[in-house]
Amino acid sequence: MTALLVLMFVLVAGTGAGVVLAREPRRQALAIAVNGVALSLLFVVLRAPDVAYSEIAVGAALVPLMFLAVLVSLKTDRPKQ
Amino acid sequence: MSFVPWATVAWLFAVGIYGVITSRHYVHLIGCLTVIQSATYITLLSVGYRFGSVAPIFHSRPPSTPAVDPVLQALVLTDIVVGATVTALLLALTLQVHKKRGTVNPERLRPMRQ
Amino acid sequence: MIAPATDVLAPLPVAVPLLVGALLLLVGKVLPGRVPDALAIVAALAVVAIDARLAAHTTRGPLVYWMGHWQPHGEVTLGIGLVIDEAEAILAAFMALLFAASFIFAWGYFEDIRAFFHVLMLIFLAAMQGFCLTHDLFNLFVWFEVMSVTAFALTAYRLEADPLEGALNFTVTNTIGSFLILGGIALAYSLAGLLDFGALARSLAQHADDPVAVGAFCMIAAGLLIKGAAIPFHFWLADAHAVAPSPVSVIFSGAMVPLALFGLGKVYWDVFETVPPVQLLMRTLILGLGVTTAIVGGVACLRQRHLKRLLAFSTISHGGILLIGLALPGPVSLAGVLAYFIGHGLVKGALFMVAGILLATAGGIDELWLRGRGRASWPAGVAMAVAGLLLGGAPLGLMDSGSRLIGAAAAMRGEDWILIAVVLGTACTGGAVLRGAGRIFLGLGEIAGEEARGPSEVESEKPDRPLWLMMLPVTVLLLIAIGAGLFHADETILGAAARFLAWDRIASIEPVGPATAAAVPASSHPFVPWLTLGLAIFIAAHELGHAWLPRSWSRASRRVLSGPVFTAIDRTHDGAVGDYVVWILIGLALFSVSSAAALHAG
Amino acid sequence: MTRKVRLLVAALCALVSAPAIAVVIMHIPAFGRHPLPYGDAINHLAGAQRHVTNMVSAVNFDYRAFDTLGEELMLVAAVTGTLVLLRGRRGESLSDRAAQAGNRPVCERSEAVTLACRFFLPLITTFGIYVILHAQLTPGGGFQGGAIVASGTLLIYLGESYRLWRRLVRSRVLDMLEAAGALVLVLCGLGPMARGGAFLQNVLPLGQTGALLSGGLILVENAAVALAVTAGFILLLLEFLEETRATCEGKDP
Repeated sequence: MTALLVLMFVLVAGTGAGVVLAREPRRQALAIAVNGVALSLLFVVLRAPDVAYSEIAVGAALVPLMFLAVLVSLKTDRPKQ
Repeated sequence: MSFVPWATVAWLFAVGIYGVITSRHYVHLIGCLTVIQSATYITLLSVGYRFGSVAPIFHSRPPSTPAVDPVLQALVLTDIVVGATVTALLLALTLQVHKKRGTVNPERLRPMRQ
Repeated sequence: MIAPATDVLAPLPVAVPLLVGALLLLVGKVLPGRVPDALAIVAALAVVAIDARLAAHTTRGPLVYWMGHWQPHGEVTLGIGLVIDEAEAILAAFMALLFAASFIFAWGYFEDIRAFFHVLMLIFLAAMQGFCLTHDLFNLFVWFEVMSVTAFALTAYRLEADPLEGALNFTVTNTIGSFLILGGIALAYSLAGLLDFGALARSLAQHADDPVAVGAFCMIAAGLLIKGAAIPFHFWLADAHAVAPSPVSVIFSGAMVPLALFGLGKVYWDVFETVPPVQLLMRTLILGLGVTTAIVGGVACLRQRHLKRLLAFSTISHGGILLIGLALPGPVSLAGVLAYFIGHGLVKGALFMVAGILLATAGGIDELWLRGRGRASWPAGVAMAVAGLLLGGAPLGLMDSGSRLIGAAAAMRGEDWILIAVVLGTACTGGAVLRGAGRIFLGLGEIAGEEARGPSEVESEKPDRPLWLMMLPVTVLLLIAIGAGLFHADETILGAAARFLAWDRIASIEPVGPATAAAVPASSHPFVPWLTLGLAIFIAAHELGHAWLPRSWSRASRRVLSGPVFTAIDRTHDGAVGDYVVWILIGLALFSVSSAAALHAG
Repeated sequence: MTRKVRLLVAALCALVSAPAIAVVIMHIPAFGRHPLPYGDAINHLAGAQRHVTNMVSAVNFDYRAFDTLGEELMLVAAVTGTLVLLRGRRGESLSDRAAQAGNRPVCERSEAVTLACRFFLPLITTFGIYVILHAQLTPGGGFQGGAIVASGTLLIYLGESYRLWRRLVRSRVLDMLEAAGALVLVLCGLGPMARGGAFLQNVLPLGQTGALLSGGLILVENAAVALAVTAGFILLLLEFLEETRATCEGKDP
């Protein structure tokens, strides 16, 4: 168990908790992106470059973007009832 | 030290569940679900890891080099698709329910109790 | 290289609906009118035919088919295998038949947005076939997840507030379930490093008392029980099944939930049976959950006024009975599970279609509001009464065969007390449906009982289909449910079950010869079906007859039924997703305590 | 239940389960030293059997291609479901036209942003296509590359305008591309059967190890996945962004 691996696991645990504790949804979208980057770094260390690629493209870019888009439309949307 | 990956997984599961049961905003709740999901990625990849091995890609090295498990990496790729699609579906549901009910607080979104 | 003729059929139950689904997605927009409906029906019927042929060709042992022609490399399997047993092929054929019936019922109903409904339903069908026939742990998860995703989308199809909320509860709870399954797969892989059922079973047999193997089973079982709606994982079901479009609810209740429970049996028999603590867990915890689910589901069913929600609780109760059958060992019990699976699916499918007919013709789904308004569509009333009698334990047809076989299996182990749960669950759900039929189609039951406090909603479906068209699949399903007994269904199913269990999965991945089928056991309690039916009719009459009962009796019964135990059942089903997740945690705690006890005992 | 009760019950459950979880964690084979017979077999055999150097792609698109078939159809189902949810309200007729942003002020993009986006767009797209094409050789593949290309198209929106993005990215075309990807994948399964092989059997010439055209059917399946993923993710983004604008039903063109 190398120090680098331990460090990455702790980093992921921390950023994951950050996603939960960021109660303000906009800040949470950012936290999700940060968590995505941390996860892909961990995956690189775990010798899984394929997975790291898709985590960086999906977890750190696409998913936070979808979150932001939904938050914007929740704000602009005026419910009829 | 060998327990660190499993402790991380247990921690992410626990903290994600904590977020889900206390959430007051559905978008936040969905974010917490992605945290639990990331725990499953870590479990799978940790099981497939092996000390002193290379990634299972033999483009620039001989195929006899000891490598980590490629099967679990393929499984995690599938898992990531699952996660992204379910997240998209949940976000779309949230958006629509907000149009109908005017709130995204999970406590106030109870089917057939309005 | 060239496979025998029937082998070629093995991947088709999955491939055919996917092919038609992808084609419809591509050209659905330009297809005229009813072509997507017709194509979907043809695809479903083709799958029925393929599965039936596969069933006919596997009476001498299972058929092994390697995807991509990846034969095992020594001890290690490289690809994904389908191992098709007669029992599984019969179930797969039944599910495809239910889809065909549902497509006929929905003829012309979903024309708004291209052929999206048909695309989703066909992918749903393919996923169920894959789940039923696969022989690989991760592949099982993939099809499970495809099933889930299509089901989430189909639940919210009406885009009203209640369906959207129901779909959200459904998605959140079931997504947690799939995380649990994935965690269990990872644990199993950490021990064995394999995914094929047979290879895994052989490897786990060498880790007989390993806590990791038990943990893997617990996580997979909990995930499947969330989808299979066993107490305390069941809360999402009543919310989702009640609000989904009725052709979709037919599939949810008739096939999806029982299939998830059957999946638990499959994982147990194919992979974990050699682990002694897991055997103990099946005999204790799973049996206990089944008994509780059967009774609580039945009681809660009686307390509903929203007809689809009532049927949803009845599905929970019948799922409990299936779980009891899965927990008991031996071919008789498995045969009971198979017969009950099919019989319940046929009857429940017909009942959800009746609910759909009421939504379309009477324009409502609330039982109290509907009182007497169903008279115009009286054929649906006849169907509902027949289905209620079958559900309530009438000694006729497949459902009765199933509960008799499960009862016989319990009696053979000297655990006759289990019958109490089966009788109570059956009588309560049958009574509730009969009460609904009496109130809606005969106008009985002016004074409502406790059900008046149940949640409800205003809902209707498009009244654009002729009654005969909607009655056609209802009639066919009920006729099959009753008539299958005339064609030696009991013997066929018992033979299939015996062969399913006779195959020694540890010794070889190759199929074995035909097993000697056990004889249909004589029932040790022949009066039980009549007792159950009598109880169901009594419950229905009591519920409808409040006006004629002596005042003191009526008051006393009301005091009991509004007592703390019963209202607690109502109050826990409060629709809050956070509570549902906490209940999942309670279920997981139950699992960990019982598995610790099982490990200690072993 | 109130939040407090929930947390209390959850904590109790965690407490009760903790010993069992601890026992399981103690018994898991040591991290980094698991027996991995399946993975090792693939690592040893795939290079010779399939002439590829990326084992993950070999697993995804050949050994366990049946999983990938299910996974892609799941993606199609989820995208279809999202379309039903979001388009169902707006109506299909509007789906090919950019929705109006109501009376929100359109923020002018600065020269620098436009320039940066124009610079990065071709770069990211090329990179995504590179990742897709080298699935059988180096890390990456249809899924990763598809996701990269899909997020890359957003730069048109950032740098130019939402309208231009919508004009370039046609949802009707995307629908077709997504369905075509799924269809090709199913045909990859059925095609070999027509030649007497098994479902999803690799019957194409395998090519030379290390070449761009190697791996046989892996190439076709990878391309189909790339198509379905790119189209599917762009559709998702497009529908969500469309929701951020108030639709004005046919007021001004």
